[in-house]
Order: sequence, then structure tokens, then C-alpha cells
Amino acid sequence: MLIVIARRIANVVPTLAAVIALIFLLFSVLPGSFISGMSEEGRTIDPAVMERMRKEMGLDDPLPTRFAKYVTHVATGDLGTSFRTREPVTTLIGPRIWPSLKLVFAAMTFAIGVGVTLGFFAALKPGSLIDTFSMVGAISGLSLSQFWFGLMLMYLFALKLQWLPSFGYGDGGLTHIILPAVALGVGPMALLARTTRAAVLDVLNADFVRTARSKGMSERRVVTWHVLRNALVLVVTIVGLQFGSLMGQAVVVEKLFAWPGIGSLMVDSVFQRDMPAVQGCILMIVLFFLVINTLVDLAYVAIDPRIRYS
Amino acid sequence: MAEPLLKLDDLAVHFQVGSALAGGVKTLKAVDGVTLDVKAGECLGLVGESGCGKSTLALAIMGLVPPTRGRLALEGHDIKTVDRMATARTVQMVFQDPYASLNPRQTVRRTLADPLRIHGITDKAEVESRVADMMAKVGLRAEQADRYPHEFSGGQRQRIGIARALILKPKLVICDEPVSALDVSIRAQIINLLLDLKDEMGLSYIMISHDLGVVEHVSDRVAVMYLGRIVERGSWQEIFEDPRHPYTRALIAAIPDPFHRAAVTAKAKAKGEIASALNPPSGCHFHPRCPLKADRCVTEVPLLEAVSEGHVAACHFRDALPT
Amino acid sequence: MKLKGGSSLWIGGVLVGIAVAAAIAAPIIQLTDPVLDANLMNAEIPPGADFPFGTDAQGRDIYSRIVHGARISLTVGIVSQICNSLIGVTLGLTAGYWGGWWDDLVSGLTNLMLAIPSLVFALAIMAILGPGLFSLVIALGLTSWSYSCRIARAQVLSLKSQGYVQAARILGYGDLRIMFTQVLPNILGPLIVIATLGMGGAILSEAALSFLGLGIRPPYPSWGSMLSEARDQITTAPWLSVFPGLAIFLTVLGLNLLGDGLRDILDPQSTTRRA
Amino acid sequence: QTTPRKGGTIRMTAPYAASFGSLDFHTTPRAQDEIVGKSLNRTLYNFDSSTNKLVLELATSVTASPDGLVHTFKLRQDAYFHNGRKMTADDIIWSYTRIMDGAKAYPGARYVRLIKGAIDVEKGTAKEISGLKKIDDFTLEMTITDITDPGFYFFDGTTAILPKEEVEKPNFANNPVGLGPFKFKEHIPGSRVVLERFDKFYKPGKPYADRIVVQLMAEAAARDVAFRNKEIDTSILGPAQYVAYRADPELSKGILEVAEMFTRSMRMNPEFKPFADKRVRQAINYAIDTDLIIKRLVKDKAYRATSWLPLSSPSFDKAVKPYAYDPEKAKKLLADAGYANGFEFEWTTSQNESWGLPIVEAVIPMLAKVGIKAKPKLIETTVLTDVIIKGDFQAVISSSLTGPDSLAQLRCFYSKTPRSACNYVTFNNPAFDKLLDDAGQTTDAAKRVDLLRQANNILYEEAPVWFFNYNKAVLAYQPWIHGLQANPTEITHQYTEDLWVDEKSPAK
Amino acid sequence: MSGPLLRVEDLHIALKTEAATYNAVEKVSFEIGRGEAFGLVGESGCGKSITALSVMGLLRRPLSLSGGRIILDNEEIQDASVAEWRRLRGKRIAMIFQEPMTALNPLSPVGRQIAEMFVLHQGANWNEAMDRAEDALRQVQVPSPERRIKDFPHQLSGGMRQRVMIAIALACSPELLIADEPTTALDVTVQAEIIDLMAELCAAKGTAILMISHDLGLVANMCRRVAVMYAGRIVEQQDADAIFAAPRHPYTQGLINSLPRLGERSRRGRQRLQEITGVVPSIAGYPSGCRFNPRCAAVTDICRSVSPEITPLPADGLVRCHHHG
Ligand SMILES: Nc1ncnc2c1ncn2[C@@H]1O[C@H](COP(=O)(O)OP(=O)(O)OP(=O)(O)O)[C@@H](O)[C@H]1O
Ligand SMILES: Nc1ncnc2c1ncn2[C@@H]1O[C@H](COP(=O)(O)OP(=O)(O)OP(=O)(O)O)[C@@H](O)[C@H]1O
Ligand SMILES: [Mg+2]
Ligand SMILES: [Mg+2]
Repeated sequence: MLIVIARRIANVVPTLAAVIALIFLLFSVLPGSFISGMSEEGRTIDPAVMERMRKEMGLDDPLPTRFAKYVTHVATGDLGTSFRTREPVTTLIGPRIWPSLKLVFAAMTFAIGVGVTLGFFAALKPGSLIDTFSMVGAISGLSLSQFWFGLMLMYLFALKLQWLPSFGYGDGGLTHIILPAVALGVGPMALLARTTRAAVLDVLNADFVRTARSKGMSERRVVTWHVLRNALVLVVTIVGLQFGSLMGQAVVVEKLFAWPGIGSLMVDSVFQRDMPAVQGCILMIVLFFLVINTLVDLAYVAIDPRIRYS
Repeated sequence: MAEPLLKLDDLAVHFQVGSALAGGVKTLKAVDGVTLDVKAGECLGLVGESGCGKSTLALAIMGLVPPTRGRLALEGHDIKTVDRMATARTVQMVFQDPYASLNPRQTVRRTLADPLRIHGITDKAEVESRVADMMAKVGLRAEQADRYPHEFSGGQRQRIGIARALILKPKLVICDEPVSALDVSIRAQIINLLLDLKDEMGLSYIMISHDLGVVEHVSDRVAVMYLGRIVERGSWQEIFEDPRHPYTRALIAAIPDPFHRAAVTAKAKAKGEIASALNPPSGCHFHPRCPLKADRCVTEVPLLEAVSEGHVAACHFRDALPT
Repeated sequence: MKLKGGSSLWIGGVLVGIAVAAAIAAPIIQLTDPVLDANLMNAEIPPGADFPFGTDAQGRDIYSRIVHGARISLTVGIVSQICNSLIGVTLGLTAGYWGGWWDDLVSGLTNLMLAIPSLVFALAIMAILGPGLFSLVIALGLTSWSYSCRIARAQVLSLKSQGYVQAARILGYGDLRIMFTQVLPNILGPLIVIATLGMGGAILSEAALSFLGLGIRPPYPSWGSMLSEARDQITTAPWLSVFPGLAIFLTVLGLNLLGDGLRDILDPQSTTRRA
Repeated sequence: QTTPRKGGTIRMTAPYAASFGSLDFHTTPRAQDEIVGKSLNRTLYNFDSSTNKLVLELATSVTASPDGLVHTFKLRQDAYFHNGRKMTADDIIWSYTRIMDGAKAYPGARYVRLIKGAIDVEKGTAKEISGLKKIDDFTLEMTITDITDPGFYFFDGTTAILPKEEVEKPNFANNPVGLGPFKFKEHIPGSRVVLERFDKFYKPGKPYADRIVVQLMAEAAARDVAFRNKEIDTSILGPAQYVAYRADPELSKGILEVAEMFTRSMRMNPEFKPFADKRVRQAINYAIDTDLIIKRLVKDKAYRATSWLPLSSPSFDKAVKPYAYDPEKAKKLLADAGYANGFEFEWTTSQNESWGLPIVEAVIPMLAKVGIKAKPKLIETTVLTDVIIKGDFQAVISSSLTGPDSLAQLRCFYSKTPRSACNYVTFNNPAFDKLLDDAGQTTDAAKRVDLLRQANNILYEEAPVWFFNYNKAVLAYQPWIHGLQANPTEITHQYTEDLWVDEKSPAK
Repeated sequence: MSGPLLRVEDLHIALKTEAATYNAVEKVSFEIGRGEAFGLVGESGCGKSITALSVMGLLRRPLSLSGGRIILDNEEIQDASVAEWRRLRGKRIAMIFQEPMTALNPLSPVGRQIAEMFVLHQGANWNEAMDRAEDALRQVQVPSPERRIKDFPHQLSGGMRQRVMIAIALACSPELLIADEPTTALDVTVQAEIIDLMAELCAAKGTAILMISHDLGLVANMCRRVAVMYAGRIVEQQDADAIFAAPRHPYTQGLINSLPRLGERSRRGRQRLQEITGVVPSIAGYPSGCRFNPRCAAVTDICRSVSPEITPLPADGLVRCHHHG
């Protein structure tokens, strides 16, 4: 068990290092500097001031020097100083983590709750009405443009039905999170419905299910004792992958619903050329992905003895 | 005496399995010091149970897995010094699964003609005629040349596989369980075909099988493998009528015998299961299952020693087996 | 998903076929020029006889713009997926076949790509290259090859031990010849499926990037940019967004259905492999 | 109007980005941040929207020396920081000195540089600004380098007066303290800032509201839903929504419009040969049916631009009529200039809906009619400034701040102003230069206004740009909010002490 | 009680595809006495497994029972309700499958999978069921069963897994054990052990066996009577000794003579193997008349048109051939 954890963490480190290098290099060739981004509609900044700011931010150092600096800082948990606010990036990102996590977890809860249930029942009665219905729904869900769907939700549930607030973080309570979570979760939901259906069908056709039936078990017992857990093993991978990448996908939804998460910070920072902040955000998103994937791997270890003992 | 066609000297193939982080790397000795030779025109049978290293040995001969140690000589030349293409023209292989061994996206013609082209036969007419010849030899009709594998039955596919192995006119063909994946009623066709071709083209075979009946039927000499090692080797009569290794006896005893042929008694049956090649038993690998197990079997590795001229067995009691 | 018989293939094929036909025939079936025929006198006319899908704020015919948008959007989808497939297949094929350090490197790279959500990656690349068709294709074409790479690699690994690949080696085929004649044709099925599904994804990503303000360069429209521009007018001129929205939805739906249908034909065993 | 109600919550929106830059207002020049800044902070001067004049805010009176360079301020004695300390002249001096910290390059430096000796501090050759002298705690003497109204310089949010002891605390940006009518309560980055009434604010009886929430809402479509859903009290409107709101019988009652001091124009780079010819530039102004674009595309959410200075400028000349739509004349001018067959140019633009791509797309066919082929080149808004500063364009459409200091704005066409400063079209006209020189020398305000009017008319004639429009900023507001000001510098910048909500507001 | 334990009469199994409906199994009848071992032999795809499944009531779409009767202990069970089947399966009829690798739930310890039987059919609670599972494992000669019950299937070798399957099947001492190619996936030496073990246990418990295999030799060694299936039909049925000594159907003859048998070469020298020409027909391409006719050396016109009826042979034997000679 410990070995598995150690191995996973050992796997994460090089990926993370590569991400850091990649992101840094990408953004060091970004045209338009942060400072020019600071001037808006006619309020331009004095070129002399710009020069000085470039110096202060160390933008005039040669690339390798900057990279070395960046890496050593990141290694000590320092993500640099935001060009925009001149605060440490960590303080910039810090307050965004919790809302982001909340949104992602809410979306995933929705996706798993609805998707897995739908897929499961669809698989138990292949070809039935619920099967056709949920699978048509699933494939439509995969074909929706996220921001469009979010906007529609907003119009329907906030404006027309007046059931839910349309935007924002509110007091952090449930009502504000529902719409963005649904908008974000609909893609993974559709995917999970399909995966679950396929997985359950796979397992239902497996030999050991026939064995279970030949033991004289009722169909319900077969499903609850033998099918569920085995199907789960197949579904968990997809859950993990979806879960992990959700924070990145949240960019659009966060922007649309003015949700104070990492994604909206990232988009904002991209447009303002606040490179340290963008790098920090991407790093967080990647880290989240890796952490979730590691957790999924560990979940595997917990539910699948074949891995536990190998 | 002429050089044997193929000579293996202490050939070993070890695999590293596992990873350094997960439980450590282990060495799996799939083939562990095999010495063998195949003479021209001879059929060598290779028997042994699943996982004993038969296929690995075959792949090593074909150069598909690198040997860990030992020498492999083809017509007296170390195989490392022989050009890959020349080797291809000398040794070929027939695979077990006729379904997986043909490229589903290639017609028979292409499957047979491409090797010729690769080996420098560019004349269209010659390629055509050799393909047609070969197909006729393995009992396929000429008009079937432009079909795809899925249009053939298992037996026909195996014929294509044989044709592909023979198209370069090799001297030695390694047949890795050529009939075990076929329908029972088809097997005879393929076995007969292989024997006919052998005579016709003067081939040598290494016939790998765990069906003792087949091995007895086609082989001139037989080698028995257990956990990566050869435990007995001799002419087919010696092996089947006077087996001198308890494992060989166990193999024979395990064959259900509807005619109640009592050559080997039920007492010779082995107990328990084949050990894993990952941690084979000490001493004689067979000792935990052997009805004759004695103390020295646990500690002392029996060497392949002669029972009679050309018949060797690796058992401490090869000369004292009960009958 | 399993609609009765091959109907998912059918419906998908028809939907995609319509989009492709529209894209090809755009200059013929357009009613007005989608860019030059801006006439502010005709601005924001609802769908009707003169303008079947209505006109936009600049007075351009939405129908003609949708038809031309198909060109851009499908180009984005197709070209970016070709890039992805080329990268993914080349890396996956060679990594799986050769193994060793190259395999380790490619696997590392694949994990890396998987760890950075492709939208985030594309966003970064778009920010660097600036909006435009070319950068969009690059951004989407460089960022989501990890799936095809993984599949290609896994398939090669399983094919490598298949008799016919081994036979080819024994017969003296060179590595490249084996990869191209023995391996590649036999892994094409799942890869086509992935590319088809990926096309839908790319069209949606384009819309998302347009929404974030990093879309296509004018003057020719893409569906994503039309949709994203129209979002403010959803109450005043709903047709501005309904038609591009429908175009995206139906085309992506078609691609997804097509991919599913193809999977049933080309890749029958893999129900769960890619999701 | 009834008497303002005390209490309640005002819910404003910050529409320009999905986050605030910083709440240390010396560090951020963003209009977005200043929406909050206006409530939290105070500056020496204020812009009075009712008179379009700069008025004293933190001082009760100012006297200028005869040469117009030395100003003596009598400061308010009742202004308290939120930490309870009274503001004195030291705070102003400290704040301005901080802004001139050369190592930090604070954006407000461009204003403070007006004070004599400020540049020395910036360069690090002096520790104190020599032009700032504390006479006593509440008397401040300021020596400036140009003859101008210091009000133009010291009303900007980046020159806010901040308390030294708070700023020097490590976490000031997260616990900002100022002189404004509201004090800081909480900031959820990416979501909102909440402010609470400051009881010791110096204007009696003000502020009215208990609380102000500034919601971040960059997405116009979402803002629209939220506003209709009564979740926010104010929302800035784009052209499409402007139409919709005007057409709606209810919503149309709550629309505040103002001609902002922004001029939208297409700058023509004379380095691109055709644009060096005045006739070509005029022809372009004639060839475009600007009124039609404003009416149909911008939905009347703009005022037709005549010349450079905006409507609210005292130097705006009402007698001058904008270029008429006259393609024939345009063609003739082009022919005269030797471009009878037209020419092709690349038109750099951003995505912006009011002064970006959609406008370009509408203009393309109009120019095509006179034989000019425009090829749009879309770039990101962030890169736009870069491109303009570098002169890396043939033509570029953008929006420029053109007030409130008309002289300063016209300097952008002064031949000695380098391109990198703001003379982006490298305009060079001796007559214009002369008028500006004179205007800079005179202390007579009326005369200065007249000189600038003449200069502005030269720009009209020379047409260095296509004069498109002056922005009409539109703020939608809910019926229960009162006291909104039509601020032409930026409509979202409200002096919140004057705002109040009646009991119909759904906010608690 | 009198009568055979299991009687299958005129069994038909339909295979529905989108294109058509085929008879995967046709006119199959046989009887198994109490405690008797009965063998069913045939090549791949001839319908052995689905015949067995139909006796378990486990046919699933696209297969279905389309005719005939299955009588267990004088009771017709082919139309039994779901609940009745549940009481039959495992308790009175048990089954062992071919692939021990996949027939066990990979996520469940083997002990639990055995214990399930006691919980299901004997109302035991889990604790005592686990104890009995340990005993069951001991019975099938798994070494140190107390440790093994906690193992997962992947930790066991193929032979061990098949022993576990046997333990599961025999847990409730069923009257009939259906063994569908129980040793095909195993090595010969292991196969011999498993067969011995099965025969021994069944004899001890008085359980009848329906042994399915494609290895005629194996079945003949173990069973008293053997039926040979070809393309969905039983073509011959005889005592094990008789079928080897005097096979009556050309297909049976071919099967016996086409394969090299151990010791054959020693006795008679290398003989050319007798070939059965042609290929096994696919279910969609069953020929009319006698289904073996395209491959039969003794084919005549009648074989091509008329499906041969059963001809009884001595000692309960039967053959389905026009020229049984
Ligand atoms: N590439 C490999 N990596 C690791 N182990 C391998 C590899 N190939 C074979 N082995 C192991 O080597 C041993 C011998 O395998 P091999 O396939 O040669 O056996 P075999 O005698 O051909 O068995 P069978 O009768 O099942 O074909 C087995 O334990 C197998 O698991
Ligand atoms: N689930 C199924 N769907 C479609 N056809 C099936 C199914 N199960 C069996 N069949 C068909 O029914 C026929 C008989 O199959 P069955 O499994 O009984 O053969 P078998 O004699 O047991 O062969 P084997 O020796 O390979 O196990 C075959 O042609 C097979 O293709
Ligand atoms: Mg093998
Ligand atoms: Mg079967």
C-alpha cells in the first residue's frame, strides 16, 4: 500500500516538473507585456514607467536566469509575485481554491449522481425506453456548448422560473452553486452515463455473473453483489479523469457565472498578461488533476485486489 | 559428421518482470540453459506443459527475443554473425493461432508475395508463379489468392500460415502448436500436410506441442521441457516407450487412455501444480510433484546425463525408475 | 450508445453530411456574401422570406454566414483532429513498437498532456498566437493528442505479440514497413472513432474559446464566434444565436453519433475504452 | 424627490473584468478597481458631474499665485481615515511621495509629476518632493511645473490619499483603509467587495446606505439576466441591451446616459503612404456613413464625433458640423490625391463591440464603394496599446480618453510629443503647435478655452483620424436606487455617499 | 424413486439474429441416471454449452428454448418460474465452467464465493458459511484452506481456481453436476488430477455428472455413456467402450481415427492420418439432410435431402445416420 502511494507520488513529480517548464516557456514568448495590458481605453502608461516596471519584474533578465529563478522559487512554494496586484501569487490563488473545489465537487456530485444512475438503469434494460432516452440524452449532453447551456439555465431557472439566483458566489450556500454545477457537470454526466452503461453491460456478460446465476442467486443479488463493484472498477477511471480535468473545464462556467474560482482568475490573468498568476493557476489545475488521479489510483487499490496484491 | 542445421548451446532467456518501485524487479527464467540440435531433414518434437518456455525458446531462435546467454548456431555459423535476411531464408515459423497470425487487412496474395519482394525477387511473373505454386502445395485454390483472411476457415488460415512460412524455402520450420487452436476434425488435415511438405521440400521441423499424440506421431527425436530446462531428450521410441524422467512419465500417465494401454501406471501421475517460473523449486525443479522425490532432489540439480546413446535424462534416478 | 440497428451511424452520417455539403457548396448556396454584403439598412431582420435565418447587426444574412461558418468550423474540427491524430499516432505507434527510453519519454509526454486540460492549454496557446484560424487549429491540434496516442500505443503493444506482426519480423520486414503495413491498418478503426469524436470536441472548444474572446479572426465567421457574439442579443434578437447554436449542436451531435456508429463497426470490442 | 432613506444595501456591478486588480489604489490604474475606490478613498479634487467641473474635495479652499504655479490649499479638518485618525497635510505629502517611488512605478506618478521636484524623487535624487510644503497641519503649499488646473491631476483614483501607518502594514491590499464614505468589510476575490458605512465621514448625514456590494460581473449576458432578476441595482449596458432596455416599458424608466470623455476613432498612420495625404484622410471621413453606423449598429449608444474633443469639453465647437456622408466627394478627393482606383490597407482592430470588429465589418463595404479595400486584422485588446505605441499599424480603431483636461489631451497631437507618449499618428502641424503653446502659457481660462477650440478645429480639418463617435455610457438602474450621477469620465464611478435606496429594494 | 434423474426430450434451442432465426440445437434427447456420469462430446460450436445452459435455465438473449422438455426427477422444469429456477440452481443442479480464470468474481475472496452457496441455499449466516467454505476447500484438496479462503481468484493458479469452482458446485451436494469442459484450460497433468477429484467427489455424494468436452478420450475414460454432437444434433450415443470399439456414425469414426493417439505409432508404425474433409459448418450454413453429408466419405443422395432419423442401438445406444453400418 505504502509502496503504491510512493510510486504514484514518484510518478507525479516529473509530470509536475515538466508542466512547470512547459508553462514557463510558453508564456515567456507571449507577445504584449503585462504593462501594456495595464493601460486601458486611453489611459496609457508612461513609457519610462514601463521600462522601470520591466526592470522591477525582472523581465529583462535572460530567459535561463528567469527560468532558474522561477524554478527555485516554485520549489520553495513561492509561485512568484503577480504583475497585476504585486502580491504573492499564492495569496492571489489561495482564496480561489475553496470556491473552485466546491464547484468541481458539486458538478461531479451531479454528474455521478445522475450519470451513473442513468447509465446503470439503462444497462439493466438495454433497448428499453429508459435506455434509449438516457442515451439520447447523454449524447446530446456531450454535444452542448457549455456557455450556451449555462446561459439557457440562467434564463430558465433564474429569470423565467425565479427558482435560483443567476450568478455569483452568494454567501457560499447551496442555491448559488446549483446552476454553475449543472452547467459544468452536464458533460461528465453524459460521459458517465455512457461509460456506466457500457461497463455494466460488460460485467453483465462476464462469466462470473453467469456463475453467480448458476448458484441460484436472484437477479437483484447478482446485480448488487457481483455486478456493481466490478462495474465500479471500470467507471472509476473515467470518474477520475473527468474529475481531474474539471477544474480546467470550469474556465468557461466560472466566467459565465462570475464564480470566484481558479478558472476565472486564470482567464482574467491571461488577458492581463499577468504571467506569474497564469502560471500559478495552471499549476494548481494540473496539481489538482494529479492529486485526483493519485486518489483514484489509491481507490483502485482499495477496491481491486488484483492491484492490491501485485 | 555434418554440422547440424541448428545448434543451441546453453541458451537462456530471462525476463525482468515487475518494476523497481513495485515490489522489486524479479528475474523470470523462461528458458534456462537449453542445449539442443536439429539435424537436416529431422523433426524434433518439443513437449512440456504451459509456461515451460517452449514458445520463448522458439522466439529466441527466431531472434524475436534476445537470449540472455548461450550460443545459437545456424548451419555452423553463430547467428549473431548471420545476416537477418539470410536467417529469414533459413528458419521460419508457423504460429499457434491461425486467427491472430494473419494480417486481417492483407490478401493472401500480398501476404505471400511481399516476403518475396522484400527478399529481392522483383520479377512479377516469378513472384506470381511462386505464390501460385505455394498455394497449390498447401491445398489452396488459385482463385482464393485475392481473399482476405476472414473469408477463410481456421484450417485454411493455418494453411496460409504454413504457406507464408515456406514461401522463402527455408530449411527449418518451427511449428509452435500448429494444430491446438483448430477444430478437432481439421487437425489431421494440417498434420498430414506438414508431414507431406516435409518430405516434399526436405524440411526440418521443430514441432512444439503439448499433445503427446501429435508429438509421437510426427517426431524423430523428442525433447521434454520443464520450467525452462530440458529434462529428457531422445528418439521418439525412447521417450515414449522407455521414459526415464518421472515428469515424462507423468505426462504420459495423464493422458486419458480409452484403450487401457497400460504402458505407464497411474502411480506415475504427478501431484500438484507446476511451480511458477518466477521462483522455481530448488534442486530438481520437478521434485515437489515427483512421486520419487528423495532428499537429494531438493538440493542437487540433476544434470542431463546419458541413459543410452542419444537418450539423456535429468533425473537422479534415471537408471532406477520403477516400471 | 446503441440506437436500434445502425441508426446512430445513419443519423450521424446524415447530419455530418449536411454540414460537409454546406461547407463545400457554400459559395453556391449562399444567398449573399457573408462578409461584404453588410447593409446596415437590413440590420437585425427576423427570419422571413428574404432572409430565411434573419440578419445580424451589420445586416448580413445569417443563413449565408452559417453556411460559410461550416467551412471554418469543420476546418477547425477536421484539421485539428488530423494534427492530433498524426501526432498521437506517430508517437503512440513508435513508442509502442520500439519501447525503451522512447516509450518512457512518450508516456511521460502523454501524461503531461493529459494533466493539462486541453482547454486550458489551448487558451494559453491562443493567448500566445493571437486569435485566428491558424492559431486555433494549432491550439486545438497540439493539445489533445494524448487519447489517440494512448490508444495507438496500447493497440501496438497488443498487436506486437500477434502472430502476423511477429511473422513479418521473421520474414525480414523492416520496422517502418511493419508499422505501416502490418500495424497501422489494423489500428485505424479505433483511431478514426477517436478522431470523429474529437472533431466534435474541437468544434465545441472553438465555441468556448470564442466565448473567452480568443476565437477566429475575421472576416469569415465560425459558428462559435457567431454564437458568442450573439449572446448579448439573446433577448432582443434570438435568431442570431439560435441558428449558430443549432448548427453547432447538430453537427457535434452528428459527429458523436457517427463516431459511436463507427465504433460499433470498426472497433467492436471497445465499449469502455475511451470515454 | 423625497428625502433620502438611510440604510439599505446598494448592489453595484464591476463589469470590466472578472476580478479586481488590487485594493491598494495607488497600484492600480484600472477603471474597474476605481468603482470600489470611489467609495473607499478620497482624492484632493473631485469631478462634479452636475457641472462637469473639478471641485475641491479634501480642501476647503485654494489660492493660486499670480504666475499660476503656486497653489495653497486649506485642508478639511474633519476628514478621518477609517482607522479613526484625522487626515493632515502630512498624509497628502506622504501619499504623493509614495506614488513617486521610482522603484515601484505607481501609475499615479504621471499626475504627481506635475509637482515641482517630484521627478527628482522618482529618479531617487531626492527624498522629498520639493514642491510640496506643509505650512501647518491643514495648510499645504504646492508648486507645480505647468500652468494648469491641478484639479485635472489630483482627482484621479491613483492619487488617493492613504494613511501611512496602514499602508505599511503587510496586508494593506487585503485590508484597505481610506478616507471615503464606506469602509472595507470583505473581499471575495473574483466575486465581490463588500463595504460598510463609515460613520465619521465628513459630509453630514452621509452616506445614506449601510452597505455597498460591488459584484464582479464581466459577462454582459449574465449581467442582463441578473439585472432583470433584480439581483443587482446597476448594470452597464452594451448597444444590444441598450435597445432592449429602451424598448421595455419598465426597464426604460431606469436608464442613465452620459456622453463620456472618450473619442472613438480610426487612427491613420501617415507612414502608410496614402494616409500621409490629407485628402485621403478626409475622403475616408466622407466615405463612411458614420451616422448610419451609430444609429443601426451602435444603436444610438454613442454621439457622433465631430472632432477630437468630446461634447463635455468647454472647447467643443458646436458650430462645426461633422463630416457629411458623401461618397462622391470622397471619390473626388481620392482622385485628386491620385487614388482614383482606390488602395488597400490593413485595419487593426480589437474584438470590442462598440469600437472594434463589428464596426470595421460594417465600414468595409462602405469603403469598398469608393474603391478602398480594408482588410481587418484582429488583435487582442491587451495587445492593442502595444501596437499603437509601436506605430505598428496602417490604421487602427480604438477608443481614447479625451477629457477632462482638454489641453493635455490635445498635446497628443503636438509635434514634439513623441509617438511613444501619445502622438500615435505623429501629427505635425505648426499652426496647431502654436495654439497649444499659447494655451499653455496663458492663465486666463477663457482664453485658453478659445485657443483649444481653434486647435480642435484644425484637427477637424486635418482629419488625422476618422472621427467616429463619443461614447455614450449607459447605466441601467433599478427603480429603487437614487442619486446616481452622470459622470462623463466613467459612468460606473459614483460618489456613493450620494446614493440611496428606498424600501422597495429587495436587498436586505 | 424410479426413472432417470434428468431427461432431456427433443430439445430445440433457437438463436435469433437480426437476419433470421436458427436452430442452434435441434432434436436433442438424452437421459442421465442417478449418480451416473454422462458424456457429451463434440467440436467447438456444435451446441454443447447451450444445451447445458438450457438445463440450468440460463439461456439468455439471443438464445431461447424453442421446444422440448427438460425433466428433472419426473418434474418438468423447462417452464419453471424465476423463483423455481433459483431453488433448482446451485442446490439441485450445479455447473462448472470452462474458464476458471473468468468464472470467479475477481473482486471477491474465494471463500466468500463458496460461502455464498450456504447462505443462499441453507440459510446459514456468514460466519458458519465461511467455516463450511473452509471445509469445502479442504474437500477439494486445496492445501492450507484456512489461508486460501481469504485469497482472491487472481492469487490462485488455474488448477486451484477450478478446484474452487468444484467446491462451489458441490457445496450443496447437488443431484446433477454439469461440467462444461472443466479442464480444457488446464495442463494435462493438472487435468488428470481435477478429473479424478471430480469423479471421486461425485461418487461420494452420489451426484450425477453431465460431462462436456471435445476430448472423446477424456469423456470415454470417465463416463459410462457418451453422446456425440455434431452441428446441433446428437449423432451417436453409446456406451463408452462401445463407441471406441465400434463407432457407428462416420463422424465418430472420423474423430477416433483422425487423431494420432499416444502409443499408436509404437504399435503400428506411422500411419497416414485419416482426414475428415471440409470444415465444420457455421450455424447459418447448416446443410440440408444429414448435417455431416458434405464431409462424409460415404455420402449418398438420400443424405443430402433427408435428415436421418434415430436408429436405436443395443444398450440404450442410438445413431443418426442413413448408413449406420
Ligand atoms: N515477454 C515476456 N515477458 C515476461 N515473461 C514472459 C514473456 N514471455 C513469456 N514469459 C514467461 O515465460 C514463461 C514461458 O512462456 P512461454 O510462452 O515460452 O511458455 P510455453 O511453454 O510456450 O507455454 P504455452 O504452452 O502456454 O504456450 C512463462 O512463465 C511466461 O509467463
Ligand atoms: N450468446 C450467443 N449469441 C449468439 N450465438 C451464440 C451464443 N451462444 C452460443 N451461440 C452459438 O450457438 C452455437 C452453439 O454454441 P455452444 O457454445 O453451445 O458451442 P459449444 O459446443 O459449447 O462449443 P465450444 O466447444 O466452443 O464451447 C454456436 O454456433 C454459437 O455461435
Ligand atoms: Mg506457447
Ligand atoms: Mg462450450
